[in-house]
Amino acid sequence: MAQAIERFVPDGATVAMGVALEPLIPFAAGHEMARRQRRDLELVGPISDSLFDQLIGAGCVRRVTAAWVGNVSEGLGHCYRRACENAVPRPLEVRDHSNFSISLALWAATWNVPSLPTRTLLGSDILRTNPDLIARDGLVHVGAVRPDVTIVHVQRADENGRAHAWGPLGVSEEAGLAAERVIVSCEELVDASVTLSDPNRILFPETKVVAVVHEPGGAHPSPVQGFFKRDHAFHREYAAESRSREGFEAWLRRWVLDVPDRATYMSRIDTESIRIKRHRPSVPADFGDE
Amino acid sequence: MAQAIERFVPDGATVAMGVALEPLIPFAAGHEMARRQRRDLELVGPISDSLFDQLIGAGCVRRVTAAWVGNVSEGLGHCYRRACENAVPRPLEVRDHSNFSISLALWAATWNVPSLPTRTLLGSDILRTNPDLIARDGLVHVGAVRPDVTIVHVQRADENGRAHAWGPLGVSEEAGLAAERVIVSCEELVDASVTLSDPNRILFPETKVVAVVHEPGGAHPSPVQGFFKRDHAFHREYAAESRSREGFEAWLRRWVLDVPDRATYMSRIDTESIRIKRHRPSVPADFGDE
Amino acid sequence: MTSAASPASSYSPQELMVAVASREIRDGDLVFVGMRLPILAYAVARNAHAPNARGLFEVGLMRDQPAAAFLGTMGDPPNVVGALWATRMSNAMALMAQGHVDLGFIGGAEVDRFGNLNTSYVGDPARPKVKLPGSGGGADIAILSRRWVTMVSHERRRLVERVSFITSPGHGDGTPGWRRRTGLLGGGPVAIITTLGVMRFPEDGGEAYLASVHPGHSVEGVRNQTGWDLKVAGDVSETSAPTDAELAAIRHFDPQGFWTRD
Amino acid sequence: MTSAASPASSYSPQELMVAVASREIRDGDLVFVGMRLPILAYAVARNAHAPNARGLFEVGLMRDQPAAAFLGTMGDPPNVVGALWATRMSNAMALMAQGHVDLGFIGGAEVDRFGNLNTSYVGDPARPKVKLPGSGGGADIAILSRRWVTMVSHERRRLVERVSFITSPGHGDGTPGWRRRTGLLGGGPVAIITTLGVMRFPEDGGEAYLASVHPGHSVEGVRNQTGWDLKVAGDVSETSAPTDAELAAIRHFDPQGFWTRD
Repeated sequence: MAQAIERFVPDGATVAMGVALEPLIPFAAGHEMARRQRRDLELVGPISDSLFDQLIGAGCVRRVTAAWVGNVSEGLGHCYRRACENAVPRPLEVRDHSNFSISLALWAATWNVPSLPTRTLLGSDILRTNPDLIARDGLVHVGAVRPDVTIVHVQRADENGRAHAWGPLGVSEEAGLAAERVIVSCEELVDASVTLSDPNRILFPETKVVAVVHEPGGAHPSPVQGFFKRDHAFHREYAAESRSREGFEAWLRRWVLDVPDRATYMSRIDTESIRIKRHRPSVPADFGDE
Repeated sequence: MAQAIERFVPDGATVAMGVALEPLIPFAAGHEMARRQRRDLELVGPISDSLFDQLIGAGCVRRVTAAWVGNVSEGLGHCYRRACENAVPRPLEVRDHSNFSISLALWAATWNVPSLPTRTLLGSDILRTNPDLIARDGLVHVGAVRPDVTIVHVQRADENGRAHAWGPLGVSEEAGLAAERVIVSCEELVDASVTLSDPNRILFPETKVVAVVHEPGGAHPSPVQGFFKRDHAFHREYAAESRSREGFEAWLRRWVLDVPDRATYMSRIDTESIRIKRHRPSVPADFGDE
Repeated sequence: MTSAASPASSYSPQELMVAVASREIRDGDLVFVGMRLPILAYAVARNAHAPNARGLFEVGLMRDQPAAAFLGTMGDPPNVVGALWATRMSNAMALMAQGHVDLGFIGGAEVDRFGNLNTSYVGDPARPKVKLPGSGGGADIAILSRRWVTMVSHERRRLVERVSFITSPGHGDGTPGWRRRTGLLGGGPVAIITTLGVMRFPEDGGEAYLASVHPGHSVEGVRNQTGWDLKVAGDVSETSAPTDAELAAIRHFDPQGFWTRD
Repeated sequence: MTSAASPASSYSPQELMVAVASREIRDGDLVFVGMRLPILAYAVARNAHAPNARGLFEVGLMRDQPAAAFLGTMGDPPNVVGALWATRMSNAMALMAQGHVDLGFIGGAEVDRFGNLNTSYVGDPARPKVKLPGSGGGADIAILSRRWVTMVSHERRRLVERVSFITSPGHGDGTPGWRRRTGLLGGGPVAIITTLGVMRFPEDGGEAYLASVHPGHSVEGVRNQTGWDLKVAGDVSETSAPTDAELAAIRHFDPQGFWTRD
């Protein structure tokens, strides 16, 4: 992960994360950005649960292009508030979207058109604060958002970059296709015979994927279907500690800055309480051809 | 199938078929329309292999909105030619598209917007002959196409309308979402425990599906991954016999009008030569939650 | 917290709100289910008067049966097991843009007399006094669903004369037909369910009025906690308390009271 | 049909066309593979000089290795086994719209001196003399791929001065920069491979010229079969015949000569 972030997420990059919404959020990748003190990032995503809040608090972020930034089970994002209200630790530019409009912004980039029209956001003041949203002829034209890199965490992938994700996908597909490059972290690094046995489940063309990182638990505390439940207590604890700037800084040191890597982080988590133990395998599809 | 076509495909309906392109073409449904002498249909689809040609020859069609009409392995569609060149058996209106633009026309209807912009078709005379395609500001605006009904053939479905299809999907998803209603025919009618074991493979929301027909071989002579190879000889034979109007009429009687149902049709096909015998099950995904 | 005669039917304000919200769901409705209380309201309705309702979740899910286990978010694994469709968010939004979503739920930090919601900025957006999380899918639901309901804690600072920022439009400036003129597809808000009572709107939009007051509260008490001169229905009633069946369902789906106990 | 000295290296015009087309594929190219001969050309190149090429199919597939069995269409089951991605057509088109497709192949019924293709109408579209099948993905490839090649049987009625209907635009009216001015993203046609020879285009578009003549044919013979006064390159050469390796590959992927024998 360290190499992937070092190489493909430079200062100033536009980075899409949390594109499956509440599940599969690439926290491990985000924490690596904080450890490497990335600066002036633009974060793109619909709902990032607490990941965007953490990176904003860590001072990595110049702009957020998102529909919602906070803590899904707990409410407000305290670092987000401090940045917007008091420029702490630094000023933050916000490009407000709705969930639908951020998806359309990514589809516009995917299809390489300047904008896509929609009927949502008519009558909303979001049109007043986001210059990428233009109302004309009874429609809202959503300007394309093209991430330099989209980072996803998935259940399994092979070393060639073929990623299998399942469960709700949010805007994962358009975020990957719209991006210049994609970084994949996965619970299981599998043989190509596994991914190619089901090409319909492959999220993106391998031509977009520049790095595959085997990072078990890389989405904690967000859920991973078949692997981990959501760690509600961890989110609650983060919400409480991040209420004050000092509390957040202590939290960041304990869980990110003073942690060398994800394996060490996971060793400090009570994984038994969140690990999924009841398996529900899907019924196979027959790709026979002869 | 008879009931589904009788009830949901009235004269004058706009019907999308062949939306997975070469595979999974719902020939059984199309043949039922010919037997019931449906009239003034508008057919919508990218590439229909010989299905659209057959329905045009049978006199069911008023308009074709498509990117390509012919016989993929054999070339020209002879009924299509006779209809366009000599109004035989009746005049035919053509709305030319490219594959990309017909997909965008369906996405426009899916998202309920009047049109979607694209960079394709600039410089093509298709813009001259199709009023649904407007060039403006260096972009082509593709007008929405909303089928009254989209008909798909899939590998398996349950009686509640949850359809699993695999292999290349063409424009299946947008064609189903854009349509007022969807008719599904399937090789296997399975228990809901099979379809719900893999909700990511369900093509459309069940709220769109009005009929599920268990119709083994319903896509012959097109291929069905895991079930049937493409019957190239059958396509070649159709191309040869449909070269003349009389030849086509004889073919239509033999394979459609004088055939009571699909089971009888399949009993006249050498299914052993096209049945897929080597199975390639996909590796299951674990949807475990606890 | 309210306390009624029998301990069996004592309940929290949130439990009452969930019960009231569940009654807004009609059988057969396709419901765009938001987070927190609405997830419980859907579960309650599905197990009671709306056995044919379906739920649509912006994360990219459609369900019939409520999830078997507690949900901290709509993307939690139990919400995927038994799902009728696991797809992309844009496909769920597409169904709503086509008018297929009968009812939506939206959480509101600030609500005004015309049912407009602010979940973005308190004060000047350029330098806000409070930065709220934002729209999420709220604006989409407010604009595209056929009708919607919001649930909010009843405080003067939350129920305001006019919101300073309209994240999710209700009836706009309150003039009849504002939504139609503005090009909004859906019908807008039909109810504001609070910790003290239920407010509703005239058929053609306009201004909220007090339709019922929760047990243990008074019309005057509600008006005092409202940031504008709240109109009161001639036939204002007492909100019917949660039935034992409703409470049992709520407590089955939120055993620890994560959402329904303070 | 051409007949060379040794029977081992005797080949059909289609086999020569496939071999020539395969040489247009550079290693590492993402190739938008059309039907029929291009499928064979991709297979030949992938097994020879372009082991890192990938194929993209509009039906919704990406592959590296060619399919193990004969393909009547790109959607045949053997083309799905081993696919790197099975998806929607619009996603394959999206990659091309982003400029990620290095080379495309398009079949042409009529081709003109500027490389414009007509696969729609011969004569007045309102009452055509011949109705051709249409664009399929042809127009998309012609407009969006970085460069493309067409393959056509060399007859006067097919190689015409100007097509009456431009389905898939080449270099338009032949003026330099026509594609850029018209807003076309890709670079346009680089070669017309026929049964008699290979025509190419200047860097900045314009008019096709004869670059090589197939063994057994003459420059004059080619010009006589061309519907316009065909320019000839100063260094016009003889097309190199298919190597035994190329022929072996072609016959491996088309054992019955379905595409490559008349």
